[in-house]
Amino acid sequence: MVNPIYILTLSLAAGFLLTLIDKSGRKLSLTVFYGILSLNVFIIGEWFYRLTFLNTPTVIINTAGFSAPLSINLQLGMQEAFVLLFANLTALLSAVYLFKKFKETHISGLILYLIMIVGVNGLVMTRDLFNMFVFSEILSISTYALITLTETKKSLSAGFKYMIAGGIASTFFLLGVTFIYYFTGNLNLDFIHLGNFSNLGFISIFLLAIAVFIELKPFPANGWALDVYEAVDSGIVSVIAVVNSAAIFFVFYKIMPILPQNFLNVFGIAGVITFFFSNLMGLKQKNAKRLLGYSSIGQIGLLVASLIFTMHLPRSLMYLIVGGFFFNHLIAKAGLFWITGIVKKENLKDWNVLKNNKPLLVLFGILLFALAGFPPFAGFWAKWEFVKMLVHGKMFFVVGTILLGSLFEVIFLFRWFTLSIKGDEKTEHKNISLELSKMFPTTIFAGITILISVLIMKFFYDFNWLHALPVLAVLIINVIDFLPSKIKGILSLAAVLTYGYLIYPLESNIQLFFGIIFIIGSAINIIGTLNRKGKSEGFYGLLLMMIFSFGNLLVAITYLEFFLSWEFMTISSFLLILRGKKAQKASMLYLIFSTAGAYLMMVGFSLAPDLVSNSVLILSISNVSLPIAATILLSIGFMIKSGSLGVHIWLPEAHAEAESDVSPFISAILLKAGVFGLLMVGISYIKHTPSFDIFYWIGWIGVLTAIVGAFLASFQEDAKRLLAYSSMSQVGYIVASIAILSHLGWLSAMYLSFNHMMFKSALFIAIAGVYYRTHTRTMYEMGGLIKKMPLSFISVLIMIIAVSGVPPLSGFGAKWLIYSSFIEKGWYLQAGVLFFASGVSFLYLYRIIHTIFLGQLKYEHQNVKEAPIWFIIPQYIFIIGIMAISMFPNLIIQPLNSIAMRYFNSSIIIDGYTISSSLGYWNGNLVMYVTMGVFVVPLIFLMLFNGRMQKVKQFNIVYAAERPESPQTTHVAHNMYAHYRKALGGWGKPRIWDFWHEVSEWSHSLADSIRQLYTGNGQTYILHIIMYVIVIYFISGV
Amino acid sequence: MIFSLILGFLLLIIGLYGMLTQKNLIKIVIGFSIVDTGTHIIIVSIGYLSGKTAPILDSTVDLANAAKQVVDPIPSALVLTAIVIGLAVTALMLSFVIKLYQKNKSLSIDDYQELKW
Amino acid sequence: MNIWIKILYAVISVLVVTIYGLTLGGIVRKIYARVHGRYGPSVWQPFLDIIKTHGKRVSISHGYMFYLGPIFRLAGGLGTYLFIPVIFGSVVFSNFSIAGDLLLVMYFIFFGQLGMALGAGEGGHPYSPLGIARGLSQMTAFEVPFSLAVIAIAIQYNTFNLTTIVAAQQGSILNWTLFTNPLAVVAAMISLLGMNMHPPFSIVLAPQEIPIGPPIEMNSSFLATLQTNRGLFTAAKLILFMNLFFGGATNLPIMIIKTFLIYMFSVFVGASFPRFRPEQSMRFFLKWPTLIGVASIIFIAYF
Amino acid sequence: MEYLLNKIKKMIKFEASIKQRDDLYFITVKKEQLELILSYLRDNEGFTHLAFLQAVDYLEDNKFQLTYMLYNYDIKVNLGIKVYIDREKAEMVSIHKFWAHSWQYQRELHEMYGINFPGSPRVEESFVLEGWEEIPPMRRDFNTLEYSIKTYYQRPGRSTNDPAKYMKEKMYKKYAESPKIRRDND
Amino acid sequence: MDKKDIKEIEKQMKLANEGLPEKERILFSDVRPTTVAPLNKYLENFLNWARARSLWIIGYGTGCGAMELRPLMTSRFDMSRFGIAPRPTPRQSSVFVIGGYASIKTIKRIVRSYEQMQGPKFVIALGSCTINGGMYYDSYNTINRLDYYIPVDIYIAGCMPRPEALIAGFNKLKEKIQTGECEGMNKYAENFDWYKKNQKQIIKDWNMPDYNW
Repeated sequence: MVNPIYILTLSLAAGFLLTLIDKSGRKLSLTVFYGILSLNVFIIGEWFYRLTFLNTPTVIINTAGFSAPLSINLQLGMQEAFVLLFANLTALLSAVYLFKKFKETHISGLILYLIMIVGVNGLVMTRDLFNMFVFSEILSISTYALITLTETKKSLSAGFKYMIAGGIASTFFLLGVTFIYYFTGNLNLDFIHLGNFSNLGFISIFLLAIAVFIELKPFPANGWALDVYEAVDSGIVSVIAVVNSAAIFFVFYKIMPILPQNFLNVFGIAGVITFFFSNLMGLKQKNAKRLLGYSSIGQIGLLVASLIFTMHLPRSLMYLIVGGFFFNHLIAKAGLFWITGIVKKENLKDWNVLKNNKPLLVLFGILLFALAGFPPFAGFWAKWEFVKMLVHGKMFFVVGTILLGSLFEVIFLFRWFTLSIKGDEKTEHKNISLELSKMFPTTIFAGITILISVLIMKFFYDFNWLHALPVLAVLIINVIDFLPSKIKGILSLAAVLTYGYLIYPLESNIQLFFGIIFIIGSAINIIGTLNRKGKSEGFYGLLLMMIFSFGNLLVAITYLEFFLSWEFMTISSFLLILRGKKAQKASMLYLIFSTAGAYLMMVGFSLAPDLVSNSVLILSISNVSLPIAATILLSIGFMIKSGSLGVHIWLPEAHAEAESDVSPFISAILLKAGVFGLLMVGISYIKHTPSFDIFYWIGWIGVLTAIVGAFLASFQEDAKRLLAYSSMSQVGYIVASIAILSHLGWLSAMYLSFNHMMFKSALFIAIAGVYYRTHTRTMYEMGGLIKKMPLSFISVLIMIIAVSGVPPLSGFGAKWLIYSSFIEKGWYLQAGVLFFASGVSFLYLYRIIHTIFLGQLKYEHQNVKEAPIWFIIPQYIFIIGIMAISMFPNLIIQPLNSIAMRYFNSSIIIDGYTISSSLGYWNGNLVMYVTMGVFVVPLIFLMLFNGRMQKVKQFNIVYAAERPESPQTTHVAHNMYAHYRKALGGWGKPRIWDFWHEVSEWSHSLADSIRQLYTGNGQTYILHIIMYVIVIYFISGV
Repeated sequence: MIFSLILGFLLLIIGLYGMLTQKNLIKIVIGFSIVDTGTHIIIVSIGYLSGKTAPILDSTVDLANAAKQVVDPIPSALVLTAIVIGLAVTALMLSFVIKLYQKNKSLSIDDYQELKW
Repeated sequence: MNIWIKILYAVISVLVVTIYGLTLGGIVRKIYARVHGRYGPSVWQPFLDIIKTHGKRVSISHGYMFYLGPIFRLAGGLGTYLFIPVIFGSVVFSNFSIAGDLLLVMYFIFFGQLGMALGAGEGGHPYSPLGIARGLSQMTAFEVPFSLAVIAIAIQYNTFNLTTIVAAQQGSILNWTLFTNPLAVVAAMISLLGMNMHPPFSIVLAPQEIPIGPPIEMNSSFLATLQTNRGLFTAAKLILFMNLFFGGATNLPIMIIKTFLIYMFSVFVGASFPRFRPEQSMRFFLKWPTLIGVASIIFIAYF
Repeated sequence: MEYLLNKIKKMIKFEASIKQRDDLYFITVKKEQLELILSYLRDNEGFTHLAFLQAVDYLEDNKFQLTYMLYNYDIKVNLGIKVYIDREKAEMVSIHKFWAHSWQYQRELHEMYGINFPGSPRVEESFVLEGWEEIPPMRRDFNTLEYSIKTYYQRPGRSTNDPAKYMKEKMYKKYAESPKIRRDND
Repeated sequence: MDKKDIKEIEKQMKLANEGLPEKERILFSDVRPTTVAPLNKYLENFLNWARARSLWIIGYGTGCGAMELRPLMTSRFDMSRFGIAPRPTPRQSSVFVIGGYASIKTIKRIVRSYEQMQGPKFVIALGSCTINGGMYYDSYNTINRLDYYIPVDIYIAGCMPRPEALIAGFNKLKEKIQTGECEGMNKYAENFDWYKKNQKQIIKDWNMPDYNW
């Protein structure tokens, strides 16, 4: 047990001695240097352990033999120890990172570094205001000096601006300290109370607080900080952004008790504003380090806000929120700054060098996900609890601003991420040199991030191990990534089935039903991925992560568990989409919309009342009366995932650009997660119908989605895009029939969900097979493939009949149920629109089968073969499924009927194979037999009585007595429904796309115009600071 | 005391004005220095009580009544530290200016704004 | 009932209606000729044509989907017909209407069209998909007023069951949907024009622009199959309309008279109008008939 | 019009000008002058329409005569510009730059007379004579009857009658004598 | 016979399609047309009866005589009363009316369309030009005898024959069909090589398969 004062004195002493030690060689001085830093960490670590786990009381060290207030006292409590441990660890690792630099530079660098650490440590521990000033000046001066380690014009000028701004701030600080002394006669924080101040005295507190606050870089008085982040060496900047910020943040925390509430509110709001605007401006940023700078500033703003708004909460919760943000932000930020130093690329577009560097990419990914606040990292939990807290406190404006800011942050961070994975190929690929000294600290920090998330999940929330399974899956598959992909695929298949078996005894049939869609559907689709050659690194991990999160949605008990699985699902599907060749834009769109949806859901869940029973969410939600706002927000969140009209624009991109064997998962299964969620909202809704009928409007949205999706699908040239829009349209049907909120409606929604899972999987896999052979998705480039790929053709044929709803296949059942339910409910016009949509669906269905399989075979496809067996197997499994439920509809109708009966009175009668509703009846079995009969009889007739039949080839056509020029010009495929487009006229314009495009343009140009504030001129920055002080002064109304 | 307080604030504002209006880096540093000085004057003036002596325990000050006879010693102590720190900062600023001038042969702050937005 | 007797009845019913449908086609050609001031072919010309095309000694096929296309088409016609109760109260002509209701019939219409479209598509001729694209587009358009009319009927009779709908119209001529829900009938009759593809909605076959469109490559027996279907399918559609809007039929002569009159409507319109362009045709259906259909729903549901 | 011809004459020296009718004139120019005069007439004098371009084979003179028939919509006058080119080395500058549609005439002339128009679009493509292998059939040295007999399996027993004589003898004796109905060339 | 021999024979039966570029040969069928024997007498008579009453003309006007087909459709002559109807595609037609002179360019298309018709198929040649070249007997570009290129069932002489003559021709064709004389399709298949030789003699740029199925 070492006296904590030694961490100050040791460093200080070493600092002075180093000049001497260096005479006997740099090696020795480096040893001493790192020794001291390690020792610091060790001492603090020990203290932290004692204070936290052994409940040792807070240590107070009085210097100069007197007790406070006569002398300066240092305090080391748990909080101090936490911050110090963290700061010293970062300092140590930063020093390791700077190893090369320290080896070459003048010894003063080492000394300054040590002095800076002294400043930080002192700043954290001291309780005396003036002492704080001294330590902060030590810290500042050493930092200024450290900046000169790299003597470039940029770093020097940034340093100069930093100094001026810092000088102004410290002047305010000094004035504040002086006046506080004047008014209270005391400088020790422990002895200053709010009550001591008169009205005039508040100015002194204000000066003090604003000085500290300016050091925390509030918007817009933070131009200097941005310049420093951009210009200074990565190693140093990570210290500035992390260690310094942490210390100053802690100072703010220390002086908070003496600040009056109205100050705090103003600072809290200012923090939120900083968070919002810096993230907004980050949108426009192209320089990696400056981008991190914006993010950094924003996060500090959020930290301050969270600190202020959570003060009244129980300690543990507050520690989770503030600590979560603190930890998450600073660790991730340090790591990312280090990575910028390793990559050494300024422009984000040049970051695609990372593509070839897996270890660095993994680190980068972990830190970025942590920074953006995705689970399982600390920021996620903090954000969840923070939003919940704010919502409970009815601070909706703050919630909105923070979430919007977070969304901006996600956008620019992941634009960076996706650019580094999928950036332009044009830039040259230089391999990045991975120096051990630089990689080591980064790796450690990434490790710590993961460790902390594990700790939170285990100790704070105590989740079922199932909920860690998605992450575990990624880790395990990464461990065995050296295996060929076939083996991994089979293992994954086994894992999925095992998982299904594990969660099998489900509490209710509705879970079981969605379980079949999620788990069995995925399992069959995995067969399609077995066609992969090579290793396909990382693929199966993400796939398993996604499938497990689907499953976890079913068994989630609390809102948080549900939301956690939801976010896992989003992450994994995002990364899966990103694996596509040109998926940068598509995956970004997907992520933006998903994140926005997730945030809405977060607020929605926060608004929701507590659960009363301890069963799975889908069941217990029926006892919960969701408020209208929660219902709306949750519905929008789920509808974003299911691609409803208005928020559908991510859907075609994501489906089209994902790898072709991933698309079936996204379309057939991922969209069903949205359906599942919406059904969940509906379950609560039917039991507690509020006055305002939200689901009526959801019904309309669903109906319009169906029609618009169908039209858009008809106008596509890209096969996968067509199928994507088709999915949108079909899910529109599902959403609309959920919104009916009747027995028949839900029956049809679930029936169609199941059907859609099967036919859309099969269609996407069939297209995957075609793509695999022809290497094109553009439909008019294909044609005539029926001769080459008959098995795929048959599967597509059966599936499009199933989609279109033509009897005798199961699609008709869905249509019958839907129309019956709509008429029964009295939604006549909606039913009319759906009729229209189902008519339009013929357009795209014919288009996809004709332009790919019929018509003229191209020269380049004369030698293509049937799709690989791995694509054929799942298709035919789905065909068997479709045929089975078409032939024997009771197989599916009866169980679904029982599920829907849980919530509504049954409105259908099942008698043998005849299913009757109040409106009509339908006997799928008989229809099948009759259809077979009427089909077989003419067939036999034709076979018997047809004359001599000659099979001819593709060019043996009547071509107005000419001969066809080439297959390309003879194949009618391009812009097939041009006349329809013409007929639609102005209705055919992509308005929604335009709208979102405008939103994007608008926010970017707003960001651009706001960031003009930062002119780069030091004097402007001073002016900003002074103006900021004045404005805050007036707002806080001292 | 009031006079010196006002003087301090006046210097502070003059310094700030100089920092905001002068383009020359050196002049900006001078402005900063003036601000610093202003601050110091303010500090000292707060602790000053008219008619009292310096807080040095020597023969003129009675040890028992020292608290009544001398001005508050803490501001003076503070100001000493602050002066030292201010000096260090000013020196460092000037060294930055020198380095900037060596590198770019310019002392105008307008020439150092390529870092922006 | 014994299933074999049921099948026997169905065969009888199909034969009768096919013969009727083909004769109807002949009559229409005769009428067209007389409108033109010609003598015209004999009423039995469709039968001769079918025998001739079927009697071709050779045929060509572009592949198995091409082969199956006409069969799909005929199966579509047969199925559509077989799911409609033709004559109210008749056992022989009740067909397999126990298998499903109006929705089944409406969707089974697509079965043949889709199959034919696929078969024609494999023919590889550029005019086939062109015609199909037009046909499908027009179908989406004329289905709108028709489906609105059907919804109006479903609201009116509160059922999709065709037999019930016919039963509700029995008794007096004033019980017909034609009089109880005239707007729906107007909408549906306009869409019947599109369904029958007579001018002005004959954009699919359009002999001058895209020589008869989809079946351009169809020859010999395939063509004969299509011709047979044309008779049957036309009759099936007419019977559906008769059941929905004109009180159904209680015996064969009434059915023949009613369907003939319904058909004459589209024939006379067809004989006196030139052809629309595709986009004009679609726009037409999506405008006035749709509005009438919506009006019929509003009228029947809320007044 | 005369004024115009004089004006052109001042510009270039052309060989002859013929006035066929009030609204039809011909001038004969040299091969090299053609482009100049066409561009002048088109741009300055309002002869904006190329009515046709045709050729006559003067086998005896060993020349082809090309006639570019221009039309002026304002004064409603046809002006034919005749150019004589060498028959052996039949080549003429292409005027598709002036009138885009002239490629079609030139293609036909190329096929029928074997006149070459370098640079004219699609000039090598066959027009009517797909796969023609003989000398161009419109050249007068091509014996079409001989070719026909050689190639097209003449049906034996075919006889030719002079229509006028035949009519006179057989059918419409009265009308055949009437001078009103007689025509010279049929 | 040995299997190998059968294959050899089959190979010989295939058409060479030498006129086509190598790349395009896979796009065209290379099967040789064969004769198809009529069915038994009664059935064939019945079918011939139907065939004679349902004559569908391919809508391809090949020369000036095509102009005479138009009045045939109008109410003055009304061919539909004989069961004659125009048909836009050769696949569905049974009668080919060659309307007068046929240039080389046209004869190429005529051959193609004729081969694309499904048998039994009939040809009516209209006007003198199809018989012996008529007024174009000495043209470098017009055939003289149509029956050297495709089998002709009925010739209608005249320049031009009027619609009445055409109707008479159709009636004659009907009679011939009913008596089973019109076996042009089989004739073409039997003398396939001779027809092809004649066709190829005049069609120099033979860029189509030897038989257009």
